Amino acid sequence: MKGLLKVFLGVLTAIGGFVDIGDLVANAVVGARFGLSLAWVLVAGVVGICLFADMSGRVAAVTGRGTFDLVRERLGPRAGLANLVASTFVTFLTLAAEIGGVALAFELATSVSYLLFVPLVAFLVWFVIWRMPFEKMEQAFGLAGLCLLAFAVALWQLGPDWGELFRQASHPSVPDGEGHPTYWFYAISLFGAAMTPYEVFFFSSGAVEEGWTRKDLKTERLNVYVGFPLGGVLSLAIAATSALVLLPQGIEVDHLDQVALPTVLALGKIGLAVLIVGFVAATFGAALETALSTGYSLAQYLGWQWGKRTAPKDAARFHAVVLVAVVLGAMLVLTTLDPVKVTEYSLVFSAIALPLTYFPILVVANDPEYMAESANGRVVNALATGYLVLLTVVALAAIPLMIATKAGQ
Amino acid sequence: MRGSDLLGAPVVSRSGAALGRVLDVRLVQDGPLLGAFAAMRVEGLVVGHRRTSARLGYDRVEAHGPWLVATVVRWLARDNRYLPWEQASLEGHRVVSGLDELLRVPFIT
Amino acid sequence: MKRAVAILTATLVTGMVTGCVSPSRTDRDYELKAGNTAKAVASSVATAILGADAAGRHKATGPYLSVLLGMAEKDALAVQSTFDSVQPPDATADRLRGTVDDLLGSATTGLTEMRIVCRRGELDKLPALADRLRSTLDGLRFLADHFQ
Amino acid sequence: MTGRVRDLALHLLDRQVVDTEGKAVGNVDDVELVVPEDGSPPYVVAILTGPQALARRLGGLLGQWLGFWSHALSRPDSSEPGRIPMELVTDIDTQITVARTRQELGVHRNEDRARQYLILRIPGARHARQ
Repeated sequence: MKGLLKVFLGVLTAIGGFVDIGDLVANAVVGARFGLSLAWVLVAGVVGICLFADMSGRVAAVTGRGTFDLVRERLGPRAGLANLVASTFVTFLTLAAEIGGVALAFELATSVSYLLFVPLVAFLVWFVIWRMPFEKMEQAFGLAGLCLLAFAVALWQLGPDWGELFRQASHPSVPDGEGHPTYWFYAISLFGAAMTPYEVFFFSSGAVEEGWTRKDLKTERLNVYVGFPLGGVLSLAIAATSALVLLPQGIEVDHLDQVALPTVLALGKIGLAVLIVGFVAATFGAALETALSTGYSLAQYLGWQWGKRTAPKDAARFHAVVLVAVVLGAMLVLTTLDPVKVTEYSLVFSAIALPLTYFPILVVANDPEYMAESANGRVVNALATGYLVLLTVVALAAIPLMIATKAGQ
Repeated sequence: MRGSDLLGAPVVSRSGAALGRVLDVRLVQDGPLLGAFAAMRVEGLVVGHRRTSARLGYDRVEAHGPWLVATVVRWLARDNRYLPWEQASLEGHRVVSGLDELLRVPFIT
Repeated sequence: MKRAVAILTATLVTGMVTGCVSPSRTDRDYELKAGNTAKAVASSVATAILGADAAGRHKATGPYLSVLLGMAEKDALAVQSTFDSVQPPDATADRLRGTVDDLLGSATTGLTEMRIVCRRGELDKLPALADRLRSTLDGLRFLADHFQ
Repeated sequence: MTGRVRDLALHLLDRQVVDTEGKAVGNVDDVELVVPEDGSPPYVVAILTGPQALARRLGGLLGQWLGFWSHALSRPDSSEPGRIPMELVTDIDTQITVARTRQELGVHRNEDRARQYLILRIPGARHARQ
């Protein structure tokens, strides 16, 4: 049991990366429009994030260094700064969206306008970061996030033709009525979302917060290989339920309430209640992850003391940045900007940050001066090199595709 | 003098031909004693045209990295050369090389 | 009564599709807009009908349905007002506009009724209201399929 | 007798500096070299840290911009970057350890400000939650 409790850093990281507010809706959109024909992207994303999260976690355990530390060290101050600006912007936009997302989940439970919840949510996010111990935080939100498994239960209850689902997933094709650019735009969005940089910032810094050392490499691996595949399974379950229920009805998903609809039809009020708990936990977890990541990456780039483990007075600038980010994020949502749309556009900045984040991780994970015998093996290196090329292609293709398809419309 | 005064400085030969820029400064820890350690003194300059090629650490013998990355970085660094400090002199913001033909960059062992 | 309107509409539309072949550039644009409009509103109506289905089987809570129906109504109204602001290029387009407007009107009215009933807590009435929207949904889907 | 060989940009610059308590002091944003009068090679005498040092390395408009702001914000204090003499360095590895605490080094005025004006005014700032 104690060993099991140790996997929640990975679980929380993955939930924040795979089923945050943007992804909850995006997975349902994709399911309702493309069925399971984009499932392969999720699989590719899970493998990719596992590879690089494992590397960043390993480096953190062996050297005690967070990922952004390495980014600056290997790319130099200029390219490091370009990455810092791009990735902080993505992370901040996502944070704003998540604050809105938690509020939207509260709205589903109470039907009170989400805007009224925004200040409360922002305060709670900050308060948890200020006061709640790191381990407690990841256990509470990781565990509650597991409520999203209701999607998987609903899928099973809906009694699909599993063979047909598998056939769709394993023989991807662009459905009638959808253009190739749109299909590829969504493919890139899902892939980018699966590999979004704040996951490795959070995971590696979390490893440092938990005080992992070389002795914890097993725990680190367990976290990666339990957490991220779980995130992938949840995403698939969301896509599959909406493919089964919403696709035949020609429903275009725009809101969180529609994401829940198949599960409500399958599991009723209890399913809905569990799902809303899951929504709150996942979006709140993602808000914590992004708020902390903003602080982590900035502090690591500039060499400040960071972390929840030290008293706030000893990491004053780090805590100041987190506080400011949460306040600004809440203000951005209060302008009534649609939280879900916000995450769609953050893709552009993500595209710049992806290669600039994963390349230094790969280099350092191979550096014998840092890693000694824990350096990457040949298979990991071969795969990771392939992903690096892929990420670069994705980064180059993202912006033209986004313009050509008007962000997938 | 700061490290940043050397890094990026243009390197020219005595006849004024451009040889590249200072990409890195090789230091050896055998200078005067500062506290418990010998000071790191300048041993030479890595000179070349591509800034990133030096700081990724592929000019160390034991660094292997993923094959593709190592190959590309080493290819980018193929023209990097080495100027021993005793052959270099600072003139304003430029480094003037006493050698017309620079040396191969020695691997750090 | 509403079903009759929808069937009539569908017949009219079929007539237009097969009969009047005047795909001038602007006309085609207008048809596409009409098709997309119908598709978007059909999505909202279908969402509301599924929600009502859940309500009828006591599977969904009042607040949830209230959000669901409120959003569906809001989306449909937004699409309707966008469509109404488009200038129909000629008389054929005028006829198409009339047909689409009728459907949009009955869709938004139906969605509004559902939202009102839901917020009063009379969830049992939702399935009946949803049934009345089915013919509108058929009409919208028909349009969406023909002008895509 | 030959000492350990290192490359400045690869092994020293941009690395994390930590104090005796393991707390972050700053990054190695630049180094100060002394050029001996007798013509022997220059050697590193101090680590420079802080935005003023970083601004010079960034160069260009960005560097000027950062330099301007860090200068404006550091008034009336000295606008020189934080300086850590090499005598205090006890270890150079993937991070650089110095034999003083952050307070003793006094190289992080902005941290002090953030603490004094914001963080200490919020209840609970003094205690770590493990």
